[in-house]
This record gives sequence, C-alpha cells and structure tokens, in this order.
Amino acid sequence: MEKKISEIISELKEKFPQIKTSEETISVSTEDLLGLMQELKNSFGFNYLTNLTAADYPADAKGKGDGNEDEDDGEMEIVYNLTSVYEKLYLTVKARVSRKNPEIPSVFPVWGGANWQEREVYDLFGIVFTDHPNLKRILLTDNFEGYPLRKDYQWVGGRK
Amino acid sequence: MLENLFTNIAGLLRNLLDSAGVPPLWNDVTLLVVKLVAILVFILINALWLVLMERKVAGYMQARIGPNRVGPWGLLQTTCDIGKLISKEIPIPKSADKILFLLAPALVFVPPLMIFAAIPFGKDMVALDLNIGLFYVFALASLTTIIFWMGGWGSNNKYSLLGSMRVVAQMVSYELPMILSVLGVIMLVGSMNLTEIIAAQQNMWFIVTQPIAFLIFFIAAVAECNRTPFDLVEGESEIINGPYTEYGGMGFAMFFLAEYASIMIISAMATTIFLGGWLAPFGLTFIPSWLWFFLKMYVLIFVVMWFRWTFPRIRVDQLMGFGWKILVPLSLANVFVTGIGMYIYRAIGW
Amino acid sequence: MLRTETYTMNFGPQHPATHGVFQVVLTLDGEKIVKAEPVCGYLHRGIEKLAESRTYQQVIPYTDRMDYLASMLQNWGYVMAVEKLMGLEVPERAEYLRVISGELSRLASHVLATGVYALDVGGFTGFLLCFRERERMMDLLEELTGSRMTFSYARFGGVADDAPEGWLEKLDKLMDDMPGYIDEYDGLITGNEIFQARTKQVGGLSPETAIDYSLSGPVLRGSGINYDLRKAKPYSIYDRFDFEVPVGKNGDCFDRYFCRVREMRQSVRIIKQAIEQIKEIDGPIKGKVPKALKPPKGDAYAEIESSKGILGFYVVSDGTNKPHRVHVRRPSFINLGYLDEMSRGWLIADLVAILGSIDIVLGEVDC
Amino acid sequence: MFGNGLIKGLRITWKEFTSKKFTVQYPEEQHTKPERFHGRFVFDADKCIACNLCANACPNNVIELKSEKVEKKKFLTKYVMNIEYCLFCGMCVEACNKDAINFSLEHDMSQYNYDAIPLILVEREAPKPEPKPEEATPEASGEKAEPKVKGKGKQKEETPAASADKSASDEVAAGKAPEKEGQ
Repeated sequence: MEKKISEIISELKEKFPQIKTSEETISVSTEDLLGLMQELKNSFGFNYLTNLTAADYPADAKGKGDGNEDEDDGEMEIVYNLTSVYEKLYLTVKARVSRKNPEIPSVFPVWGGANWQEREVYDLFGIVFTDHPNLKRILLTDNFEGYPLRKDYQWVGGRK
Repeated sequence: MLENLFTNIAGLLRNLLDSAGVPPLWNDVTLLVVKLVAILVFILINALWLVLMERKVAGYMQARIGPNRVGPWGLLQTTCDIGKLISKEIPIPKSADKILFLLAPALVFVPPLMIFAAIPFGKDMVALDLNIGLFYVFALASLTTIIFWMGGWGSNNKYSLLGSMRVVAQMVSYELPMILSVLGVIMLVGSMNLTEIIAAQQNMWFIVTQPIAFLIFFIAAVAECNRTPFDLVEGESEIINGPYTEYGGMGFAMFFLAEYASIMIISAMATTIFLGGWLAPFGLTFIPSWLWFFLKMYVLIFVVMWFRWTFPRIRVDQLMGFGWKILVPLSLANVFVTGIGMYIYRAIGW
Repeated sequence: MLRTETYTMNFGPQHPATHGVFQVVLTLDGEKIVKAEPVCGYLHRGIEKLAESRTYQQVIPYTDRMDYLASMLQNWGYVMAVEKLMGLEVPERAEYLRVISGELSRLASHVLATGVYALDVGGFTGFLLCFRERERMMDLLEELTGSRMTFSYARFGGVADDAPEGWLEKLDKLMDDMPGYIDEYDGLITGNEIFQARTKQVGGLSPETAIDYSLSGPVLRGSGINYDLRKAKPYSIYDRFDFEVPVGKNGDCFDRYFCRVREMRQSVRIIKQAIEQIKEIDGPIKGKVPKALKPPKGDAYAEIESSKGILGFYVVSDGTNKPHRVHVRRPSFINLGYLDEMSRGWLIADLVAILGSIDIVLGEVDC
Repeated sequence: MFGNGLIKGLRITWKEFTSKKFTVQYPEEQHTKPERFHGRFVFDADKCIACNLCANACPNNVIELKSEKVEKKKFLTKYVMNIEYCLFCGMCVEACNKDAINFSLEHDMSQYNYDAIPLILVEREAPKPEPKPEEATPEASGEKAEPKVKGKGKQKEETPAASADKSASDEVAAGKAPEKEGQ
C-alpha cells in the first residue's frame, strides 16, 4: 500500500512539478489545485473526499495594531483528505491561501461531498471557495459577523 | 335481575312519571331525554377511561406499566388530566377563523352521541329503534369529516391544513368499502334495522358467514377513526398533530376524547353487525345481554389498541391505493359472492 | 383553469421527527417535496473553537458532547488522532477495552437508531422496546465509566479505568441475549409489511452518488459499497476479529436501516470475541504518557468508523499544551449534505423516513 | 404471504403485553448505582493540600479554590464548585493525587434557587496563630460574581504562594485559558 502511494506521488510530481510532497501529503498551490484534484480523481481513483478543513496560521502578532499591517499576515491552510474507496488508498492534499485574500477554487465540481464541508470552512474561516454553487453560512446565522475559527477572532460575552 | 337492570330502571321511571300524572307524550319525551343524557354521560366517561386503558395497554406492550400514581392503579389519571386541561386556556391563533376554530371541538361529540342513540346495547335496550338504523349510523359517521375539516381549516396552520386534507381524503375513500362491506349483511337480513340485524344472528354470527366483509369493515373502520396504521391525520412524526396542532386546553381534550368515542362507535357497530350484538354465544345467557355487548365491544377496542401499538403508519398514497384498489374491489366482490350464494341457497330451498 | 402553486413549510426546528433542533425548509407541491433546504446550526456550540483554549486532555469531555449517543467512539477518535500525533503506544489491554466499550457504544447507538426509526414511521412500541436494551447497555457502560452517556473514557495511551469485577461476565450475558432482542426487532419492525412499504424503494441512493457525496457509514454501505474502516483500514486491533460488513443492495431507506440491524449482530460477534481474548491479556491499561502533554509541532488526521460513519479528527499542534486546531469530520453532518437531492419528489412522510434512515445526531451535525 | 409480518408483530406485542415489565418505580425503588457513579462531589478537606491540580484539570473552570499560607503549609480556605458548569467528566477526581475530591453516589443535585447551585465544599477561615495583615479575606464572598479568568489572576496576586512551590507548575499554566478566548 505504501508503495502504491509513493508511486502515485512520484507520478504526480512529474505532471505537476510545483507541488511539494512528503510521505502521504501533497502541498499544492491554489492555481494547480483543481487540475491536481481532477487528476487524482480521474486517473488515480481518489473518488472519496473524506475530509475538508482548514487551519489558521497567522503570522506572529508583531506588526499588528499599528494600522499598516505588512503583507505577511500569515496564511490559512486548507486540508483535503482523500480516499480511494475501492483501492483503499489515503492521501492528504494541502493548499495555502493568504489570510488577506483567502480565495481558493472550489472542489465541488470534483466531489459533491465538498459542498457542505466547504460551506462550513467558509462559515468558520471566511475562506471563499470560488465557483461554489451555494456558498452561504451553514452553522452560524446569516448575519453573524466575523469568522470564529480564525485565531484573531475576538469573542465578547460568555459566562460571568 | 341483572339482565333487565336498565329496562327495569326505565320502566320504573315511566311508572313514576305516570303516577305523577304526566301525559304519555311528555312521558316519552322525558324518557328519551334521560336515555340520551345517560348515553352522553356513558360516552364521556367511557372515553375518559379508554384513554387510560390505551395508556395501560401501550405501557404493557412496551415493557412498562403505564400510569399508576393517581388513584388505585392510576385509575384517576385521565380524570386528573382532563381536570388540568379544563383549567387551561384555549389559545386562539391570531390568524385563525375564530368561529370555526371554536365550533369544531364543541361539535365533535355530536355525531358519536347521535350514533349511540341508535345502537342496541342489550335486549330491548335501544334509545331510538330506527327502521333505517344502519343508514342513519353511516350517515352520521361521515359527519365527523366536516368537523375535523373545520378545525383544520380554522386553525390557519399548514400542518393543520395538511392534516384536515388527509382527513377528508381518508374518510371519504374509506367510507365506501365500509358501506359496501355491510351491504352483504343487509342483503342477508333484508333490513337496515339494527335490532333485526342482531336478531338475524341468533343462529350464526355474520362474522362466520361474512368473514371478508368483517375484515374489510374492521380495516375501514380503523381508518375511519384515524387509528394506526391509518393515523395519517395526526401522524405526529410528519405533521405534528394534524388538525389539532393549534388546539390547547379543552379544545385539544375534546378532539382527543372524540377519538376514543369514535373507537367505541366502530367497535359497537362491528359488534352489532358482525358479532351478534348483545346475543350470548353458546347459550351463556346467565350473563346479561348488555354485558355481552360491552364485552365484545371492549375486545374489539382492545384489538384496535393492539394494532396501534404494533404497526407503523402507512403513507398517504399507499392509504389511498389500499382503499381504492384493494378494499373497494374486494367488498364489491363480497357483495357479488353473497348474492350468488343467496341465489344458490334459495334455489336449493334452504 | 386550475392553477396550483408551491408553498414553503418549516419542518422544524421544533419538530418531533428531526431528532433534535434541525430545520428543513420545505418547498411543497401539495404533499410532494419540490425542494428541501436543510438548515442546521441550532445546536452549534463551537466545540472546535473551545478545544483551542483547552489542554489536550480537557478536550476529551467535549468530544462526548458531539455524538452523545455513541460518545465512546468520539473519545476514541480524538484520542487516536492525538496518539498518532505523538506516536504513543497503547497497551494491549487498553485496546481491547476500547474495542469492547466502543462496540458496545456502537451497539447502543444502533439500537437507538433502530427504535427511533420505528418511531419515525409510526411504530411506537419498537422504539420503547429498543430503549429497554439500550438501558441495559447504558447500565453496563455506567458501571465501567461512571456516566451513562458522556463517558470521557478514553485517555491518551489507554483508557481511564479497567473493567470492574464481573463486568465482562455481565457483558457476556447481555451479548448472549442480544441476538434474541434483535430477532424481536426484526419481527416487530423489519418484517412488518407496512414498515417495508414505507421504506423500500424510498429515497434511493446510487453507489456513485454515495461515494461522490462523501457519505459514510450505513448510508454508504446501504448503497452496496463495502467500505468499513474497521475492515478497510483496520485501526486499533480490529484485524484480530472475525466479522462481516453488511451491505445493502438498492440503497433505499430499508437497506440503510437493515444494514444497521445486521451491523448490530456483527458488533455482538466482535464483543464476544474480544471478551474471549481479553481474558488472557493482563497488563496496564494506560501507557506511559507525560502528565503535561505537549505534542510535537505538526498535524495528524485519524479516522475511525463511528456508528454514523467515518469519524475523523484533524489535530494540529503548535508545540504547546493546547491544540492549535481541532477539526472533526462529523459523519452526520456530511451525510446530511445530500438530504435535499435525496428527498426531492418524495412526500413529507418519506422525508421523515429518509431523515431517519440517515440517522443523524444533531449534537454532531452542529458540533 | 402478505400479512405474515403483521401477525408476527402482533404476536410479539402480545408476548410483551403478558411478560414482565421493566419499569423501576423511581422514588420507592432505585437503580443500584455503580461504584464509579459520577454523582455529587464529596471533599475531604484534611487530605487536600491546595495544589490546584483539580482546578487546572477541569475543562470548564468549575472549581474555585483558595488557600492561605499558614506556617509554611497551604491551608485551604475555600473550595467551591460552580456545579452548573460541571461536565461530570471526572478529570478533577483523576487529577487529585491525595484522593481528596471524590464522587459520591448521590445524584439528586437540583436546587430551587440559582444561588444554591454552587457546591460549597469548604468555606472556612484560616487559623490565626500568626496574623497576616496583607491577606484580604473579606473578598472571598464577592469573588463568585466576577469573571473566572480575572478571579484567578486576583487570587494569584493575593496569595502569591498559591502556585509558587509547585511540582507541577506547568500544569497550573495549562488550565488557564487565554483571556481573549473567553469561556
């Protein structure tokens, strides 16, 4: 099994020279993402998007608050856990977007399962999935302000 | 002694009035009123206890024991419940049609009461001995439809509306097989008088000669009083509580009790038509006739409850399909077969 | 000229058949569903955010509160992710206890799902009879963990407590009785013609769509896909047990339901084998784990087969004693994503059947 | 044949109808609670060394613990559990090295008034062989209403020794949420 994954990764490496790879993880840029995902699904049988989530990695809070935050505001990482149901293969794909302009193509055309998961990530992180058919808040109310899972989210209230 | 308990009481009352010098016409009227009031009280109290019986049956079938705290064995549980419901406000939704909304629970007990007036409870125990008894009973039974519809429409709630739509569809389509199934019995008896129908079962109950008719009648009757598996009207997992969704307090209680009144009616009707009414089977006449009637009626009520706590709910289109595609043709076939049978029997001179 | 119009109706959030606070905004044509828009989030407590301000250990009780019907499995999933992150070893006896308690929890969840499904289609008795058995299971779990629903039993590198004296024997006895109970459900619910009429050919789901929409658990297997993580990627010690993965044929509500019923029998099998095997294993129930847990920087994603489907935990560590990020792949949430398409064209009554066959837990959907 | 399943169902419910019932008549008879039952907390003040481990293990900041220093030993003056926030997860019991806090089998913890909910396990004055002027005791009663995080900070100011000589001082920091997060 391990061997097969490494084979797939090396094959992918040929097709997408920009990607960074480790054991079972592929890091990809947002431009390559959709092409890579299509390839993974159609040629390698990764037909099941198990998990789609994101994590916030803000830059250290040095330059904050003085009005002119510099370009390096940190990044957010979107993680895709893929499964090939028939071959029983597992693969992780990661893509990073800047926190300033979090935009990434939606993988909904590839896997329908991305529908709600992307909505959830949008809801909690504010990452915009372009071309998503119905990008609305899902867990929080529609008029909720802010994106709570971002690290700099300030929450007011709570128990006394 | 016990056999003629109620007729004796009636006779006593009549004599009393006679001796007081009341003219015979007024005497009759008074007696009728007394009978009707007695029936009303009987229905109300019975409905009250049937609720308890249902809860007990449900409990026992579900490995628990049901209400047992209020009164001995929980006998006063529903009485207390009704007391609580009476003391509650009846909330009227803002956009409801107030007249219809309030009229429906007030009227819901009228058809059961009127039906019961015509049912013979025992030997010579019938308030209204009508020539067209059966016809009268069915005509009144279908009146309930309108009352449910009034409640559902008057509530101005989508769930209520859906529920009352279902009521109308269901009752109208199950009325037909019910009446058709009884047609066989009417053919055999040659009369629609309920007393005569019972008398015709002296030798053999109609459940033996008309088993399919009984089955159809019973199924249709269960559907008629909106009981599981045909309780789509209130199907609580789908449309909350159907026409009674918006009702609270006594309004709800009236509908709730009316359901039990209608179970009593269908059981009483099935008893009268198919189970020989108050006739004692196997010559066991030492038990009074009215007790036999109630015994049979309560067995049927138990069966209805047994159904409820066993079966899931059927879907609305399946309900319609079942009614129109299976029950109606089957009951027509039953009428046909009965006709042929009668012809053959007459031909061989039975 | 007859003119008909569609209308919208709120199905929930307070509705007996939504299994909690969940809303479906229905667009109806008569009783037929034109569109069903699920609205969730009424129970959103922000557990993922809360986890970021708790230490690794302190997150465990919060995982209980997600799928509160099978919280043992939730604990297990989270603990497994952190163990993967830290490379912790779990002693064998602890693994067995996890399997036993996890399968018991799955059994309890499935029993409840079966009963609730019966209730959804109108059979109340099945519901309460199922609760009778669930009660016995919860009593056992209470004896093991001290709580009836929110167990917090798993610990990093082990479990909280060993099985008390005589517990395994009691469990064994329950497992002996269980097939009889399941036969009862089969007689009362599964075999009932009305139940079958309500569920067969309803809410069909093709295997392709099931995979495409990332559905998992009995919903996926009901469509005929043999994908159970316990077999596909045997985690813990599942490779030591002999069991089958029940799959459906048509992918309708009945198949999804029936998968669950058959899975119960397999769970019983697993527990019986585990009880047999654990008797020979003596040893610690907790591995060597530092009290102040500070996993190395990095991330880990671990998934287990929960009673509802694939339950995944994605944990990111930044080297401190609090997780940087915890994400839960909640099977109920993702299974619900296909509800709209699945229920279109069916009646309201079928929506209830479909929703029940997915077996959602709102605590998990909303997280 | 159609109807077999229906009849089988009726048979099963009939069997249940006549078989033994499962109900436990609650106030008169009660379930036997297992040994590990997570019930009301019991606290042995004599065993407690006010090490704060329980308070830090708690995921929900339920435990409010105060101590004063008396003759180089910490003396527990207040131990209150804001039980309305308690998850009954047992982390505190597990964390306690001295077996001071434990679960009892008592499960009935409901109260009529909100004020009665917090479980006051210990509330006492420190013995005063040598009076300590800097210790401000009257604050103890007003503490409850204030935010947790703040309260904790204050506690540190007042009793600097509370968390100082601690073997597991890193765990003290562990339980405290960053202030921006809220609770």
